[in-house]
Amino acid sequence: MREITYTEALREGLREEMELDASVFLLGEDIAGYGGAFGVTRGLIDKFGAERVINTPISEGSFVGAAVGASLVGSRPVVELMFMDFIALASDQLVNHAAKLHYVFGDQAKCPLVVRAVGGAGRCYGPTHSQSLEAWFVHTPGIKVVAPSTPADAKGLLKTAIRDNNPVLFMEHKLLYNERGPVPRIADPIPLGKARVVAKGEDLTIVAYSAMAMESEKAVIELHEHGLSAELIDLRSLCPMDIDSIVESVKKTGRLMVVEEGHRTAGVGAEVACRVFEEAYDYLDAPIRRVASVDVPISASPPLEQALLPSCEKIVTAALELIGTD
Amino acid sequence: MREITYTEALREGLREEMELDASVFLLGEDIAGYGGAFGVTRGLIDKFGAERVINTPISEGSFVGAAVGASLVGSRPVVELMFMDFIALASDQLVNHAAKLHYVFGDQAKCPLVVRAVGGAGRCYGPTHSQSLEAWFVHTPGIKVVAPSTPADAKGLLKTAIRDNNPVLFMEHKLLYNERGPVPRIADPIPLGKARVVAKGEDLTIVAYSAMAMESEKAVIELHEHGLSAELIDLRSLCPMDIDSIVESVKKTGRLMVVEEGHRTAGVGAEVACRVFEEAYDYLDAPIRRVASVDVPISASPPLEQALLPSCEKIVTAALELIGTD
Amino acid sequence: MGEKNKLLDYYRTMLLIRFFEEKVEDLFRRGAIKGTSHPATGQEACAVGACAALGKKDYVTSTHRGHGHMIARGGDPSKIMAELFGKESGYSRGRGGSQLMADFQLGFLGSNGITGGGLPLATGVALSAKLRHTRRVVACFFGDGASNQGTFHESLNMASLWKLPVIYICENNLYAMSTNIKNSMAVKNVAERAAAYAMEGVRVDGNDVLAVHDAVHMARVKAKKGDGPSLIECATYRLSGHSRGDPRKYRTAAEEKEWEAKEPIKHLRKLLLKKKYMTGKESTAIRKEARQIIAEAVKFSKRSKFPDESTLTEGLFA
Amino acid sequence: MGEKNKLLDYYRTMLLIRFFEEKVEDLFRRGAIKGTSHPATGQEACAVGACAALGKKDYVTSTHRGHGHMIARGGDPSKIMAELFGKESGYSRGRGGSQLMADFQLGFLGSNGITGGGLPLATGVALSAKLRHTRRVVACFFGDGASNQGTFHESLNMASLWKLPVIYICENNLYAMSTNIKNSMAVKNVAERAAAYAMEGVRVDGNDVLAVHDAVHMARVKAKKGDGPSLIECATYRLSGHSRGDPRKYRTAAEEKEWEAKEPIKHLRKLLLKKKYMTGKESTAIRKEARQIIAEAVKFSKRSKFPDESTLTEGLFA
Ligand SMILES: Cc1ncc(C[n+]2csc(CCOP(=O)(O)OP(=O)(O)O)c2C)c(N)n1
Ligand SMILES: Cc1ncc(C[n+]2csc(CCOP(=O)(O)OP(=O)(O)O)c2C)c(N)n1
Ligand SMILES: [Mg+2]
Ligand SMILES: [Mg+2]
Repeated sequence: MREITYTEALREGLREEMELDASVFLLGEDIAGYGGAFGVTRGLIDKFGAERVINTPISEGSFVGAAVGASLVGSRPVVELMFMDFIALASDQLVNHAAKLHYVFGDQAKCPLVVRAVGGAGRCYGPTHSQSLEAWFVHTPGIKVVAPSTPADAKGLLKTAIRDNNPVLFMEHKLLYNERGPVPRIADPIPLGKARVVAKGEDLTIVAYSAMAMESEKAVIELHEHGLSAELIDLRSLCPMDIDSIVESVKKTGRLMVVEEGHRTAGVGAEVACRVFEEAYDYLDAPIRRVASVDVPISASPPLEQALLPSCEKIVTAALELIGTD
Repeated sequence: MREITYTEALREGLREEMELDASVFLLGEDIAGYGGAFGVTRGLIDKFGAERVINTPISEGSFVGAAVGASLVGSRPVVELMFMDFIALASDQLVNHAAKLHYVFGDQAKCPLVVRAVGGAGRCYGPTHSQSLEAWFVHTPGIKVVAPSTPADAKGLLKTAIRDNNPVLFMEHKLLYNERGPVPRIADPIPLGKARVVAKGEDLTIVAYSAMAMESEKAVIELHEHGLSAELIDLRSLCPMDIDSIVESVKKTGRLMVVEEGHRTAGVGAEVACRVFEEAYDYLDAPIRRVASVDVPISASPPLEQALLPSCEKIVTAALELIGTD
Repeated sequence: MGEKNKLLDYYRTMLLIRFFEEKVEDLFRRGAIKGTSHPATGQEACAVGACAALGKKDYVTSTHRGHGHMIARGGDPSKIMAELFGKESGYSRGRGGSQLMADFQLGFLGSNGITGGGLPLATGVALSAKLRHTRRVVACFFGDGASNQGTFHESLNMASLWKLPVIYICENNLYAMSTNIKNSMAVKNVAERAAAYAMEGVRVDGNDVLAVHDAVHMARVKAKKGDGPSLIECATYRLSGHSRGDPRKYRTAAEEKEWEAKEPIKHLRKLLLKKKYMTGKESTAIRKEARQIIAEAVKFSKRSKFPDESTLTEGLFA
Repeated sequence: MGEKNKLLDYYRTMLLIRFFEEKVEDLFRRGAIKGTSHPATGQEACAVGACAALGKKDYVTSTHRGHGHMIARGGDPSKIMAELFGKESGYSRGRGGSQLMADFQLGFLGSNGITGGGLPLATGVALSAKLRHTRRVVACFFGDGASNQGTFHESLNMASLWKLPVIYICENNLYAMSTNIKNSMAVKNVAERAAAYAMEGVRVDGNDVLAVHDAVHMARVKAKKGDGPSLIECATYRLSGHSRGDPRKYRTAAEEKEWEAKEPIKHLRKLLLKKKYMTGKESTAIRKEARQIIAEAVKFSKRSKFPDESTLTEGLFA
């Protein structure tokens, strides 16, 4: 199969959905001529024109709010947040509006809205351009959260997110944009809430998503060299979350490790761990292990940034320790 | 000891700190003549004048931001957010600024800022006036989170929060304002990060905070009638969190239940559970149980609101089930 | 519809709003309903005048003080009342309460509990209306207090930049809760802010239903022509407290009196009598009819069932 | 200090900023530093003119494009450069990078990675300065793009309402990243927005260091008198890309040429020569000196150590 980058896959997903459905339009800072800070929307203005690829002023609160409004009356806006850190400026619109309107107003009100947010660290962009803030939204009932780790998933999940009749936070990772992978030319949408088993294994279950799924994949290979067989599950979507697949795996392996790039305390890993603890308590042979970012702001300096982030090495070390606790 | 309400205790705390330290001032909507939507600051304008009890326009983002700025140069602002739900409008200021500036700029920069936010449901105020959003900030490194459940704690912890040299999210609960309790006239500040053992017990540890500590206290009494002795720990502050006290208790009781009013998924309870699981795995005789709000927006209608919220009854039922799983 | 019938219609609707809100206050006092609510008493001319100038397919976004807007747009008083009672038969099945109701069939896209929250929503609705070439217009209600939110600035700028078909209608009732506009706005009038968005800003007597109607009508014509948004400031006053239990100590009796003299229903009533569009007897009949509708709404609400607990988790996602 | 020395001083500082930014671009190209950075090339007159008008005890808040402001305020180029290198000897010990540095001893309260984030901070600093009766003034830098954020509206309204001693200094360089102000602002100039806050708004040639100085000086006098805030728009242009790797395709060569002809350092240089404050030879010496400082900054940075991993968790709380 042809290989394309995560960026190209996203762009294809956007293009195809825009071709299929005239109600889809794009909104965000510098997404038109410039193609977005990371180039995802590059060229789409030429194909779809300024009516459907709309540059906004720097007004995160209101252009996300406007997207919510547009979604209520028949449009399907896809908003780009140049950095996920800026979602703090739009959280009222997502939490107090988008996430609640359908539940409260009933079937008359739907918010088919996608917010693409560029998350993650690893490029030395510093404290306010590197965060992974998905946990806030996993904690918010009424908004779906998706975080693809491969080009194929990026395309397939984005298509699904756009077709979904609910607000979806679609988290992209800046370190993944240049990753290449096989992507079918005619890609089916990938259902939300179905995890992907990246590697089969017996000794340990590793659950990850976004860039940390890629990092964990490397770790699985290294663990093999240590004679350990780890099962790797890429969550793909955090809400809905495919707890069943995780539980099933843990019933087999007896051990769970959750890897996430967000800060450790009260992160997504805590939820995954808790759910497994609640549903597979009797099958666990060891404590659940969380590998996550250290609870301090994300430094720009390379050694500090690396010290803070989870990595293949840290995952391997944690896995060996976890097995050791047997 | 004299008994006063939670509201009066907060007001006393504010008054005393304003008397002690001229750099303390109050900022918020309708806090001056009106005394705030819940009357906490009533009368303080008469004592301290309009220079120190400042009514703001409805501009949550910027008056919280202004408080952060003021805190950097020698003031100690105490901001009131009329409803905690509105913190979504100010989260950039807290997360991307207040929480990070000291870590990044070092000792030259301190943010001695308190944000008093009125959280919680139970008064049929509906989806956007009832939320408990503390989990977001527990997940954010660099901001402390405090949530008193009694008048004495309200006063003592508020005094400490005001004296603290860091940003503190101080969560008050609208159902607690009229609760009475003994409060020493001369109250010592209560250190952050020290939980309070509300009841001693052997069979089960219950961890709670804010209004749910009160609810759990009722449950402990009911459980007694069922012949069960529960140990109740009121966290008081969520960051720093007194994990040691919880672990110590769990080592004795072998069972843990966490009660919180925030939504269940990726809430504070998940973190508490995870920490205990990490640190007291071998002592647990049963799965950890979370009692929390159901993951849907908080309805205004009384029966739906009650169905969503944790309650004494639900805590008792969960406790009995938990013991049953033994 | 001739002028007579139009004016009589406004009068009926304004009375309906007035009696609705008075009944709600009464029900709160008697503990029959819970939560809170923000009465539009005294501001009826804004809601009725504005909605009368709109077309059937236009959209409306509203605020925390939304019962009046909803009634003016043709909303069913019984379903609004039932929502206040927290009943299954309410507009939001009891889920939203006073601050969160919608009727999309009427183009009424919802009241809103977040001050200033409706501004970007309305802007986005207008953007969608424009992109879909619908020629529909959006009327966005908000208060003087809301005009201090950042969303006001961001939204009006975008709407003007993109020439969106939206009419920003500010009901300036002098107060945001207890805060007088003198203490919340650096300028005297909200309309003065329009120039910062290269937008027309007009200030009208918000207690004069015709003045409001005419201003909104002109703004709508402009919007439909593709000439972009307008800002209309309606000078008005709420005769009641901000929400239930507000002692209104921040206002003087003199000020309240002054505004009571200017209140919109009296004003319209005089006009109707003067123009001989209505006799005293007819007036009494209209009032009686309005009261009956409200009484019926209360009966309907009381009779209705609370939502069943089992519905709690229904419909989180579409 | 006489006019001559003042002007020479401005010239020195402007060159220092220019060379600093050019060196940074060069270091990025060669992969010597990571992350990103926003050069102030071409905007030196804004930073230098404004800071020259401030007092020692005044405060400054800055933006993502902050190196120039910091140097103009007396910041140490070596510590700024070391921060870009991510070194322990940098202003933020490598934690902040290009967008987050501060020097409180100089009253420089920090650059800021959030567009518009500095506006409420500055407003609060001014509030504190006023409450503490310090007679200090706050200069708040921000861009044309930032003026579209809600915080602009909220902050200017509060500052005007409370008569705070703050000077809002907008560097209007025509673009926010790739977006021309024509496509982001409904009005032509940022200064036009001041009227919405009953505030004076002036527009000056931001490439004329004296014009900027004078405007800020007057605003400062006003602020110190207790007469409240001002908005100063400095018309300028960044000669470089928005940040590293920006191909600048959104600008025409003609436009860039036009602005290059107007760039501030050339302008000042001509003035100095014309006034005979400087000979050609002296000019060369000054340039050389500036380059040396920058070279020293690079050496210092290269020599400095990276922060030790063990410091990662230090100082989260004060
Ligand atoms: C974001 C936000 N801040 C504060 C409130 C609390 N609140 C509700 S209504 C109100 C006053 C609004 O004033 P205005 O916009 O003038 O409308 P009015 O009440 O006068 O109709 C306030 C402060 C809120 N609901 N949302
Ligand atoms: C809240 C936020 N939105 C977007 C960005 C990304 N960004 C950084 S600088 C910039 C342009 C800012 O334009 P302007 O305010 O005119 O300043 P200039 O870069 O021209 O100096 C953008 C969009 C950001 N850092 N913060
Ligand atoms: Mg008002
Ligand atoms: Mg600019």
